Amino acid sequence: MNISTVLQSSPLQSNVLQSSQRAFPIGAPILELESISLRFGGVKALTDISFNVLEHEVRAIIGPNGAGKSSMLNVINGVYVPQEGTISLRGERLAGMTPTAAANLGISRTFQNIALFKGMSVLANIMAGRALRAHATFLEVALQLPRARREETESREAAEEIIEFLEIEHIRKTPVSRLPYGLQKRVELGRALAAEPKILLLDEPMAGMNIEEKQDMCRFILDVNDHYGTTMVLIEHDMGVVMDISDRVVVLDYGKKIGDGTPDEVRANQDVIDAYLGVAH
Amino acid sequence: MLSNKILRRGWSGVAAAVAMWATAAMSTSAMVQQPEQYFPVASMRVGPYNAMGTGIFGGVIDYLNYVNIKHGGVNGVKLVYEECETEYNAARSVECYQRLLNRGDQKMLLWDPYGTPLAYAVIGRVASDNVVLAQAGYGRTDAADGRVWPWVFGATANYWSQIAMKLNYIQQKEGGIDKMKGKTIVHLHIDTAYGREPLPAMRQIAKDWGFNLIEIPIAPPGLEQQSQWLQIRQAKADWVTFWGAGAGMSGTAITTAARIGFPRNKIIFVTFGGAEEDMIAGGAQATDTNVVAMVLPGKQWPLIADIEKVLYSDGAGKGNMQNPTRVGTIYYNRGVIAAVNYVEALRNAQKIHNKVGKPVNGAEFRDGYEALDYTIEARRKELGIDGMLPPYKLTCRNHEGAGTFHMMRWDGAKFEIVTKDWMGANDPKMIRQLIEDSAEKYAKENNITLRDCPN
Amino acid sequence: MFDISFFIEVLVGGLLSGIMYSLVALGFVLIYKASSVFNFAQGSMVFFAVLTFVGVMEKGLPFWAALPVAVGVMVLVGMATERFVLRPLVSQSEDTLLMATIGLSFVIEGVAQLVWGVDVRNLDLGIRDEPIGWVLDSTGMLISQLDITAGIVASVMVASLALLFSRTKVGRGLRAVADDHTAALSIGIPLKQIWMLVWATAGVVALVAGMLWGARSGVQFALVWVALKALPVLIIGGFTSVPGVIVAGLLVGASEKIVEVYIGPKFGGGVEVWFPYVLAVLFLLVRPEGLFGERIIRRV
Amino acid sequence: MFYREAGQFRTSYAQDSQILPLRQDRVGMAVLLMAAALVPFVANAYWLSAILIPWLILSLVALGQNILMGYAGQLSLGSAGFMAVGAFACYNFILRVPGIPFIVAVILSGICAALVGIAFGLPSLRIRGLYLAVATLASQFFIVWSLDKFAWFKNYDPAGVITAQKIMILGHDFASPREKYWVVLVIVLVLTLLAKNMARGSVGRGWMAVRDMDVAAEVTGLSLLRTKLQAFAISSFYCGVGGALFAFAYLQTVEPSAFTIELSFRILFMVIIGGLGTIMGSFLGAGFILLMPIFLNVFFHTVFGKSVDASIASALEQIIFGVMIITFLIYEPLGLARLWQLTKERLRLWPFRH
Repeated sequence: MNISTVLQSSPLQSNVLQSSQRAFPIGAPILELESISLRFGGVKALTDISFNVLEHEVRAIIGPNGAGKSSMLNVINGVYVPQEGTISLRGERLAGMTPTAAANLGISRTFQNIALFKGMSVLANIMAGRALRAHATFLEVALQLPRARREETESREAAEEIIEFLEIEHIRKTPVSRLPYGLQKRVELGRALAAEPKILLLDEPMAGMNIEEKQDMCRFILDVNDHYGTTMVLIEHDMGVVMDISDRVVVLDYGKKIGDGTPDEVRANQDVIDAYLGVAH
Repeated sequence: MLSNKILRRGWSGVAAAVAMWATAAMSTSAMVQQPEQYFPVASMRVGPYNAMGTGIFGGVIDYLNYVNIKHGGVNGVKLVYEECETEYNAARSVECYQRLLNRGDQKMLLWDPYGTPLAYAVIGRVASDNVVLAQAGYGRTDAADGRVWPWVFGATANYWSQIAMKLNYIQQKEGGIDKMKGKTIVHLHIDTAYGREPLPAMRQIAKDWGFNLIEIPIAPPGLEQQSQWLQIRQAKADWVTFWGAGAGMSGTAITTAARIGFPRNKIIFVTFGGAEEDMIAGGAQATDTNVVAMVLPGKQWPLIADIEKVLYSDGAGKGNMQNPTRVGTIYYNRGVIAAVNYVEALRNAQKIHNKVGKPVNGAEFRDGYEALDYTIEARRKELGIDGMLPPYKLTCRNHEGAGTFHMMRWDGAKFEIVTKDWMGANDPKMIRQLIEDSAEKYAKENNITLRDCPN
Repeated sequence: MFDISFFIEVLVGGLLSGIMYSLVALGFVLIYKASSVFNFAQGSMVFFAVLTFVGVMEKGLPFWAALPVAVGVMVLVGMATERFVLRPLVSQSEDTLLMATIGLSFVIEGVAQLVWGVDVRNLDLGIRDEPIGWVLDSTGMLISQLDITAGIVASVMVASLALLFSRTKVGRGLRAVADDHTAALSIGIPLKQIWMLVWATAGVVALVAGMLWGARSGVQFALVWVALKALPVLIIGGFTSVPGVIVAGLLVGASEKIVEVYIGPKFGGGVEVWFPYVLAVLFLLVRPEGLFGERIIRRV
Repeated sequence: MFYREAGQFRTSYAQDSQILPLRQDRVGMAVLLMAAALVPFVANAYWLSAILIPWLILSLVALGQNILMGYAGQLSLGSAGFMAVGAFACYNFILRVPGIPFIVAVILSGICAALVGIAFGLPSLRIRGLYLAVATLASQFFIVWSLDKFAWFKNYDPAGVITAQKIMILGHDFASPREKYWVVLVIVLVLTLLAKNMARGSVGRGWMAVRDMDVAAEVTGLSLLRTKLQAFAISSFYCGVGGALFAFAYLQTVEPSAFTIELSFRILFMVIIGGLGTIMGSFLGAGFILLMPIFLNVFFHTVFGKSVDASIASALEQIIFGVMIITFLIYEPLGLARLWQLTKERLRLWPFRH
């Protein structure tokens, strides 16, 4: 692969992201990772990685395949528990994270290979994303007591708003299993948003998409960030579009951090270029 | 071979069907309708008890047809039947009961499902439906008390009499009740209500005679009895009263007994699971096993011989048995006798309610059944069943009748009778007392007023 | 006081029963390994196989002639099952396939009774099933020739199956199939043939199990339930492991007997109905994939 | 022509998410309920007590099984065991709590079953799929065994059989098949409605989320523990109530061993044939599995009469039953409910092809 093609700026490079004109200006660090190390048996997936995420920013983690990006994400929302290192949310140290706990802290995510609820419609999937917002007990639901009805209507409204936002009204009641790949990715984004997260982790949101789909997805990511002020942490393995939409980028290679900074800084980073050109270490 | 075996059956079936329709059509058009009396047949022809079901109900159906062919029915009343498959499943049998309850304008007279769980499943309904529950040698024991259970009959003997008879046989072998003290008898039973049915009587006798009773259950289907028989060996049991169901359990019991070297002639099988099929399943090891019979097997009885002649001989093809060689086996003969009871009861009912030559209803049939009387030798001879079953009569109070059995020994190919005469409990009064106490207790709990019986 | 010799008796008896369970369980593993089908009809196949064998002998064929006939019939049954039940259901969920095999069991049982009637038969393998005198005298152990035969047969079958899986081309194919059907297809593994072969083999395994069980319990309908005894063996051993089945069989056999004999009487007996299953559950809580089962990987 | 949604607009989400959005469906359902309520006036005792009552009861049990299997995706083979708990609990409540209203007893027995269900549901947190299925057999065997062993459950009846007491509601004895039918009908309808509400609400979404993708479900903040156990509890509750009715409104005299593993399998079939994850499927499936053998039995006896050897007929019945199940799984894996849906969609377009 030719370095120039990787690093060239894509047509989408419209620097909408001048902090000045953002609805939610980038703020203090919301998430801090201190020298994280993760091992599977003998295999080192992540070694001594530290970086932070600022509130309202779009933070990208990039790196070639097998760089440990997904592991990083799984550490953040508690699917994996690192052997060393600490994660802190708003300066508060988190111990013994589980996905559920993460969800409760307002961390929501999408998956690299789509993990939608196949048997359910788009609407149901997105409403299911609001599990945390449903407090009515099964009895209240069974008997359709006021609280249950109210919550149901609320989450329906919230879901509809997201559906509108993502421009998927036409497939509202289609079972997700019948949707094309691109749309499924979008629905999954919708489900993640339904939880009204503070931090949204996107695991290769554009993987396997054609250029139009990618551009759509970029637009949604930016709009979400702009509209809800959601802090975004997204993974991509090809630098292309990511560079344009993210405020800051962490570059991983073989489980180590080899670069961190604004897209331009990263672009200029020799290690990064080597990594992407596959120069032998 | 196989294929054309099926084919042949199939074809014969179709042919017969056509023939039947033809004749049916003709008869209806030709002669004036003959009065009919309808009997239900709640058979089990598939599943674990298929061997028993086909035998028993084959016998029942054969006798009904035999009476029609040989005597033109009962005083001219043609016997007809409807069959329903229960698979020995209580729920299904209730459906069958309800389904067969009415046939055209006739209501069924009796119910004889041939399974203790199946009898229990309907015992609460028969009275209100005016249906006789004829649990011939199975079912709820204390229903032998006619004062509490007017509609339930347990001829010729119930499970408590049966266990008492076995113990009586054992004490005779051991040389007297006084010799029983300190002996160990294991009651090896299927782990269901039926398996536990005889225990009240058995415990009582154990207490009275001072022998040591060990109860060991086998979980159905009981294809694996290693642990049970090892316990028996450990207990150094002198006798085992085996109370199982299904050829699989019986066969396994015998082979496992052989594996631990327990003498087969110290095992006594229950009537319900004590037929040729059960012995065959046990193979060579089954030789010498004791089995209790309330109806004797064999073709030497005039009735059985004649049925075979009329329905089977030289391809008459009127018999119900898929395998004609099973005519005369334990189950078959028991089925025949069950049907003999139906027919005799019907005959009595017609006489008592002077409806000779006419169909009777449930209440009338009940009276007829209660009037069953096999004490007259002439009548037994006439029926061709003399010696096949014990002489007995039912009374208002006593719905059990004989309470006696014969002990048989499996010689490897067939049963041979070892008891000289019909044998019952050592102390029949005591058993009867137990039964009536239990029945009265039930009556009290369910505030049933006892029917006052002259005898 | 504790009677050690009796304990050993129980233990040995249990192990011997365990072998009989393993024989049945083998059929399940074989099919599950190849087509990830939990073949509930295995019990019915056991019944049908031995019934056919005995039935053919009744027709006058000698033992050694009846054997190949029965094998042939079982191969046909296996192939028919593959063709008419599994192939149309390929790519269905495991639950659906399980259902289908329960349906299949109805069919097989029905056919068995249709073709061979309901007569109870006895199978005499000419192997005495009574304690061998000198063993009893010398060691006090109750072991019959049939027990020994069962042991030998089981180990032979396990060995040959192990070989089949590890050495032969088919076996390697099998493993690939088990891992991923489509992939197996794409690299040109003749799926249909393999499945047919597997089902046929399972039929033969069923026949062997059926003959030993039939010799002990008589050839009659209740044989279809030997499967129930095999299930806990399966989950403990792991659906996919041939050696696991043997180990688990012995484990279940021994433990259930010991529990039945020593603890059962305190509760009025019959404990061995559920004990193996509870044991299996406790076991799975520690090792969800069974003793030797392949690990279940949770992908994210 | 008459089955159209044209011209029916929903102006609020509440309206859109009601159980039967289509007017025609609402009318149809109303007619159906009417018929169900009035059928005792036309049906004879056989139809009521041998067909309709068991059908309703087994539908309820199938519904319970469906909640666990169809919605929450936990394959279980123990439903008959939970029925047994319900049946014997109900017997004991009425026996030992003088004057307890029947309905209360039934609900309590459902709760007992639910508690047992939770206990046996615990393994599901660690065990999956077929392993879990086989594991659930433990409940089946253990429950029946303990009911069989501890005579207290059967009030020390020598034979270990219980005779269900009268169904007394507000001092009235519901003895006749007709009255029993109504009692069953009401209970089943109410519980069905509740199930429907749960299934289409947040509770149902939780179950299905766990079923479809448990990792993702966790990430949305669902607790697998609570969701799975909840499904087990509610499922067992339905089975328990079903069992109580099975004993009191249908069999009347029961022993524990009546709740065999075969019964569990039949219930499993009902769910599969009827349609996983559908309420209506539970009813259709129960009808099919209950009525098909009866139909075949009647069919063979009426058509072939006594001419075909009854043993052959019975065997054929078994074969046909098995073949039908397999055929079903092959041609309509989504079950009868799906067929019903398709016909409705056809009806929508009728008389036009597309």
